[in-house]
Amino acid sequence: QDLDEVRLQLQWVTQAQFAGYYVALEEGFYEEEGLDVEILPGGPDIAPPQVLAGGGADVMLNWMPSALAAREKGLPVVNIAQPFASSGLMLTCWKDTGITGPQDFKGKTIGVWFFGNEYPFLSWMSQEGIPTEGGEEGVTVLKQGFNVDPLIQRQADCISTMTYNEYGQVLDAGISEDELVTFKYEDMGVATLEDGMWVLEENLEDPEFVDKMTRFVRASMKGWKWAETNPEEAAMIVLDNDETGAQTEAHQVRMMGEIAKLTEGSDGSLDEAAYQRTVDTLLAGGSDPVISQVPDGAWTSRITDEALK
Amino acid sequence: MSAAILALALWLGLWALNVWLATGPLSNRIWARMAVPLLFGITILILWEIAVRALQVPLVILPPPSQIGARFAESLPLLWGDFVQTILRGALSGYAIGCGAAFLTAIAVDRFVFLQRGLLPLASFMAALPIVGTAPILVMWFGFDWQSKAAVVVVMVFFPMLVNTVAGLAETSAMQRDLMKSWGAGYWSGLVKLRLPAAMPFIFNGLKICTTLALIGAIVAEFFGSPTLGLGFRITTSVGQLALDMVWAAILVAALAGTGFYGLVALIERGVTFWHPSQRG
Amino acid sequence: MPMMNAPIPQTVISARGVDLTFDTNDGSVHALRSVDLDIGKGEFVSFIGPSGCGKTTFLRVVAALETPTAGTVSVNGMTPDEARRARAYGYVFQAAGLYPWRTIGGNIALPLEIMGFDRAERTRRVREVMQLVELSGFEKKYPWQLSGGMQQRASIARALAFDAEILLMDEPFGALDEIVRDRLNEELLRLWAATGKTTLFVTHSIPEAVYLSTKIVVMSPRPGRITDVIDSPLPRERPLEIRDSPEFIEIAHRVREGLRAGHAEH
Amino acid sequence: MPMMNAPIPQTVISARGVDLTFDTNDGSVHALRSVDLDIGKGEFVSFIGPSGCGKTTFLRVVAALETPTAGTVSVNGMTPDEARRARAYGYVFQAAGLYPWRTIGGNIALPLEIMGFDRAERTRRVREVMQLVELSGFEKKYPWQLSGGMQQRASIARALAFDAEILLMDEPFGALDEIVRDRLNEELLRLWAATGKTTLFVTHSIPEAVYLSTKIVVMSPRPGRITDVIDSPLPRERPLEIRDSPEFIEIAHRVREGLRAGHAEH
Amino acid sequence: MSRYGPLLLLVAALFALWYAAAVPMNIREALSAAERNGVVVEPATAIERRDANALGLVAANLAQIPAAWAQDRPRLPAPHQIVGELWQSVVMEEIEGQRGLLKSGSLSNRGLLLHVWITLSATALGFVIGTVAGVLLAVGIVHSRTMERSVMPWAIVSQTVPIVALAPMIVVVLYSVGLQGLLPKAIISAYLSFFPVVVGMVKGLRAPDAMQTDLMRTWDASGWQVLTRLRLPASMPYLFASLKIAVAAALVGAIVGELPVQGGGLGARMLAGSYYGQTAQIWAALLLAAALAAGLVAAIGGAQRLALRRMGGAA
Ligand SMILES: Nc1ncnc2c1ncn2[C@@H]1O[C@H](COP(=O)(O)OP(=O)(O)OP(=O)(O)O)[C@@H](O)[C@H]1O
Ligand SMILES: Nc1ncnc2c1ncn2[C@@H]1O[C@H](COP(=O)(O)OP(=O)(O)OP(=O)(O)O)[C@@H](O)[C@H]1O
Ligand SMILES: Cc1ncc(C[n+]2csc(CCO)c2C)c(N)n1
Ligand SMILES: [Mg+2]
Ligand SMILES: [Mg+2]
Repeated sequence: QDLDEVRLQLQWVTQAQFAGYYVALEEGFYEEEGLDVEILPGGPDIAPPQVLAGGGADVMLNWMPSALAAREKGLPVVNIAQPFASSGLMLTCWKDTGITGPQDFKGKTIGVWFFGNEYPFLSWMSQEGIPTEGGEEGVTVLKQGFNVDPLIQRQADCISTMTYNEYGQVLDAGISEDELVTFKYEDMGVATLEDGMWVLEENLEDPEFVDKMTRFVRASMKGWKWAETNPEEAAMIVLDNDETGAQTEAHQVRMMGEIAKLTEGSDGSLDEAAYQRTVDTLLAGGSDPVISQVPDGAWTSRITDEALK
Repeated sequence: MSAAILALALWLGLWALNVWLATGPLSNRIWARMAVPLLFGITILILWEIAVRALQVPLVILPPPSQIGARFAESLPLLWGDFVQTILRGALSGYAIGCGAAFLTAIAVDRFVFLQRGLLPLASFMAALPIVGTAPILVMWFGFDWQSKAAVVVVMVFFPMLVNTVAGLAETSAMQRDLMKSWGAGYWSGLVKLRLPAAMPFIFNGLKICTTLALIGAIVAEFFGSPTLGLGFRITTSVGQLALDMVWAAILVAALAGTGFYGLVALIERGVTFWHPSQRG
Repeated sequence: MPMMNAPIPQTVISARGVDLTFDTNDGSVHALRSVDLDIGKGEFVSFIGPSGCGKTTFLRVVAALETPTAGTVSVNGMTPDEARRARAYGYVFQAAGLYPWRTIGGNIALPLEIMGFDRAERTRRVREVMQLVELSGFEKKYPWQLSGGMQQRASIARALAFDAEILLMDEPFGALDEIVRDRLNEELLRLWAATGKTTLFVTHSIPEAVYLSTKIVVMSPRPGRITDVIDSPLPRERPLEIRDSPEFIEIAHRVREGLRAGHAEH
Repeated sequence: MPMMNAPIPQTVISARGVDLTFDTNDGSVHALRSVDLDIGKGEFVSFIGPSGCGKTTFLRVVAALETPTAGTVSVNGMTPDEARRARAYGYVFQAAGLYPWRTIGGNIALPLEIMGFDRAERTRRVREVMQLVELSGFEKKYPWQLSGGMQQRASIARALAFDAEILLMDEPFGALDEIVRDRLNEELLRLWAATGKTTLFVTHSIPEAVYLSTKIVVMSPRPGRITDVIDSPLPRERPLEIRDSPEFIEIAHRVREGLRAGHAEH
Repeated sequence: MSRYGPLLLLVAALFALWYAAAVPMNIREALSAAERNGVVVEPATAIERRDANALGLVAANLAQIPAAWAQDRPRLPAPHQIVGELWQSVVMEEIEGQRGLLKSGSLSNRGLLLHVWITLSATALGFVIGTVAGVLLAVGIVHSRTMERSVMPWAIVSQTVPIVALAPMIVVVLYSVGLQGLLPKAIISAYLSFFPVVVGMVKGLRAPDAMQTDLMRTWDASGWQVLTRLRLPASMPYLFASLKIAVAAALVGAIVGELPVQGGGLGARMLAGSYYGQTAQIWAALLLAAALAAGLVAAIGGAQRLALRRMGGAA
């Protein structure tokens, strides 16, 4: 029995954010579909589109802003499935800074992830009409590293967090929810789609590849649904696959719980309305929009349609 | 295939020209001295351009030099701001503080056996405090702006400078020391008149190695948090945007700054250690 | 009790039972054995002996650059090290040992700087001693730009510049031709007569030793020791022609015999 | 046309109009001016002259360590550099120049290693030359554990070990006492007679020059030039006592006059 | 005082200083935690404390000092916290952990030993490659004017390229051409370590003075003979000074090469620790890396003493 090889590039280190894939691997869902899957963890400074372009992977997980930007930069990537239905991105602020709504950001210091994740924030600020060059009337933007120290140490008034990870870390640091104010991008109407599966456009002309991806998406979604129903086991599977051994059980279990909320209600196919909202948000990115024109052919339902039959 | 042959021919041709320039009758002209490394660089750039085009390397992996040059020229004001932030504020101040501290420590270590036994092992403990570990901590301690970058640079350059200075201070011959003793020279005159001059070749070794370390330190520290400018900031954000031409333009700035910095130190070295056999040529 | 008509000079350097052994990778070398020697104030003492007999080592012991394994040395009633700190020594080493990063002028000025002479005085003295050793005009050159003999002369100038009480000279004239050597011999004698510096002088030339010295110490190697101490009856005033006098020739003969004996032994 | 009864030796080294100027930080030094000299095969030529007159520089030119600014030198019909490549030279420098990381034995063996002698042959030759310079027993010592004269002897041994056709010796015996020096002079003369090596020898000692040489070259400084070339009428066979013969004293006198003239000039 | 006395004394002083410094560094979080638990602190709110002087805060709240040494996410962990973490992750994890040496028969990825091993092997390989490359390059530069004039400036330029920025990219690219595991990390590590070697060795190989090289010329020694018998021995002091720096640089390179976190190693460990706010974990890995560096530098120092002894010792 010859297994087809598939390499999946994650966009962050091994954690429950990617539980569905690890579950599919460990529970043998991929093998059932005749696939030999290798999961490549990511990290800061690994740009999954680059790995894809270099032939280092067949399929990548990516946030839509960065994938669409890559597409405009001349790397034609196409979304073939969208297991995350909603966004987990938010800003978390100290309540005692007096922030109650976006207009209070003026004069404050805000930590933002760059690396492609700054787009939704910039677009949001431009919608609010708040400049990002600092000063009394604008916000001072810091390029935040990938941890929550700037908030805890009060170097920033607000920082970017994911519902499933950094927010929990803030709470773990002993800070209670009522000391904080949070702004979910989803609630602000500036949410962009996260963690979609993307492949190179040219590969979709190859029926064998399409078939391989169909099986891959099917098995992955099976993995996700299994993870949603068995969050504790899923978290343990993720822990087993973490080569650094840095994660703790409690943290991964909680993360799995939060992730389940984001994948809930997605069968893997892309919601056109959500896609449209993402594109609109990105086009509205003020003086420096992420993408300058409406993308064409950036997603396809071919594979999910086939997979879900 | 033909590209490979073209590239090879070009390489051989330009290398031959270089050999002639470096060793031929013109080799002592100042312009020939300058031309040799430039030619070598141009050779590499042309090969790079040919390779990228012939192999159709995707732009998001490696852009051709022509495109990098264009981006560089377009973004001069932006890159100037980055240069000031990272090199002038972060790297230089860290370099001065770090090398200065290491120099003084080396002198103290050289003076007191106690410190030699106690401090030197501790300092080598500091040798490889890897930037990956120190940078997040120092950003947490010193904030997002250039001060934390300078701190990272201090930590990075301290050890190489210390090792070289300590080695240099030991680099006197027995007779040179005996002479000083016979004049009843005190510790300080021995240091200033004998050991420091004799140590200069080593000290400059350290200073030269540290120039490049300082740049690396300042740039990489920006990966762990920075205001929205700086070369490291530019590189990471541009990688995220897959604007590889911008990444390389920023690298070009770093390379120019680094070469200039190194060249300056090497020039001073020539003036100070003219007497050393390695400089007499 | 000292006699009235022959004042016994005050002893400046006194060695008693000095022993020195070097430990090396293959066994130890007995460089000095039971060396006893008294040197009076203002004496000019030459050391002569086969290569490796411990002449340099003895000078180094006196200058506190080497510590004897046994025995004591006193200099003006102090230990050698105290005398060193009191800047009692002008030492000319067997090799020139100029600092390569300083010009010849700068090298000669160095001990003066260390001893705190002011600039004008330094310049004056440097000019003076450079003239003495016939190096005028080479102030600005670096050591590696000078011939071997010129380097040696620069190092002599350096030791003379600061007027130390005791001069230690280890084959200072080895690299010089006869004419310059004669001239420097005369100069040295004049300087010594004028200043009364106690001088310890290592040489391989028997005529030089006899011509210059009030006392000649003959040494012999393995182990290094003193085999003969000859007090010279020559007057203090010595024209070069004295070298043809019978007294001179007799002393020279005695020294040569002593040397030969040292050689024959092993 | 050569006469039958006085075979003119074949010329080995021939210098024609050799000029050499060093550029230094404060002006240039004229180290050699229009030097013409022919040296026949098997000759023993001594160079004598005040310090700084260019003796070392001339030897360096012959050994292709320095390139003349003008003029030509030929060695066996080759350029000095070709002769150097043919390993024609054994060079004893003015300072010992031993490599501090090698033992004395290792230092002497080094040129042998480089020239590809096998181990047994190396050991044999090292033992032989060390005996010659009276250093047996010091094979395993490092240079800094030796006295100045011992170092100098080691460096002589090193140059003798590999039997070069031409010996260049720059004040090899400067740091040795009279007895050893006499002995080495005799040895050198014996070696020279036995092997017929062409020898260029720098010395400051007039008797030494006269005793050893078939030809004495007197030089004078600023600019360095040859002021006199004296062919010695002494026989090849020379006992030490020859130094008291009238011929010897006469040549010595002529050399001394030449030297003095060179000194008086400036 | 014995050989190690001064070291011990200084280490003790360092620890004392460390404990002292940890108090003002951590006092804010300690006070916030206390405030949450209903303890009355001075000043009462975090926003007031933000602008207050840290030492002032300590003085006003002496009772909270012990708490500053027991923070979960301290700005500066107290030494005993790090020692505790080290004990946990180096020893206890192997003995008691599910995946530890005793229970599974192989080193645990949650312990530090495995990561030390991963990093060390990449460092060693990189150091060897880097040193060899550096010495070869220096030899080339010393022997060929063309090399010197054309390559040396670019060797300098190569070091100003923030390799650390490109490291992940390089690892990825190498991965895509089939190189994986130790080698990509070792290459980055070699890249960082070759430069100090080149700079030091170019100087060292040129250190012999004129007479020493002239001697070789009179013997018509070949370039190779001059190199092995004169230049290399004369360059030893420079070589060892460079090697000490190079080995430290190689370690940094290996750690940086682990930034893409795949495959573990101390670098991956530190970074992952930083993402999850496991301060003690970062510090433990950091100190272990530093100890590793100190060990490697000490090993080079030992080699240096050995070499010097074989080369005649003093002077
Ligand atoms: N590398 C150099 N650079 C500049 N000047 C030099 C250099 N080498 C020698 N000279 C000068 O050339 C002249 C001749 O020097 P040389 O060494 O040949 O003298 P010498 O006759 O051997 O003297 P000595 O008997 O003292 O050894 C001297 O004036 C010296 O200063
Ligand atoms: N640092 C040292 N280590 C070991 N042995 C030494 C050391 N210095 C000198 N010696 C040995 O001590 C002995 C005496 O040496 P010293 O230098 O005093 O001789 P010297 O009389 O000055 O000879 P020369 O006339 O050749 O200069 C020699 O056998 C030498 O090998
Ligand atoms: C290379 C890269 N780094 C970070 C992010 C942003 N991001 C996505 S998931 C996640 C972890 C949240 O716990 C973060 C920080 C990205 N998109 N790509
Ligand atoms: Mg001596
Ligand atoms: Mg000379």
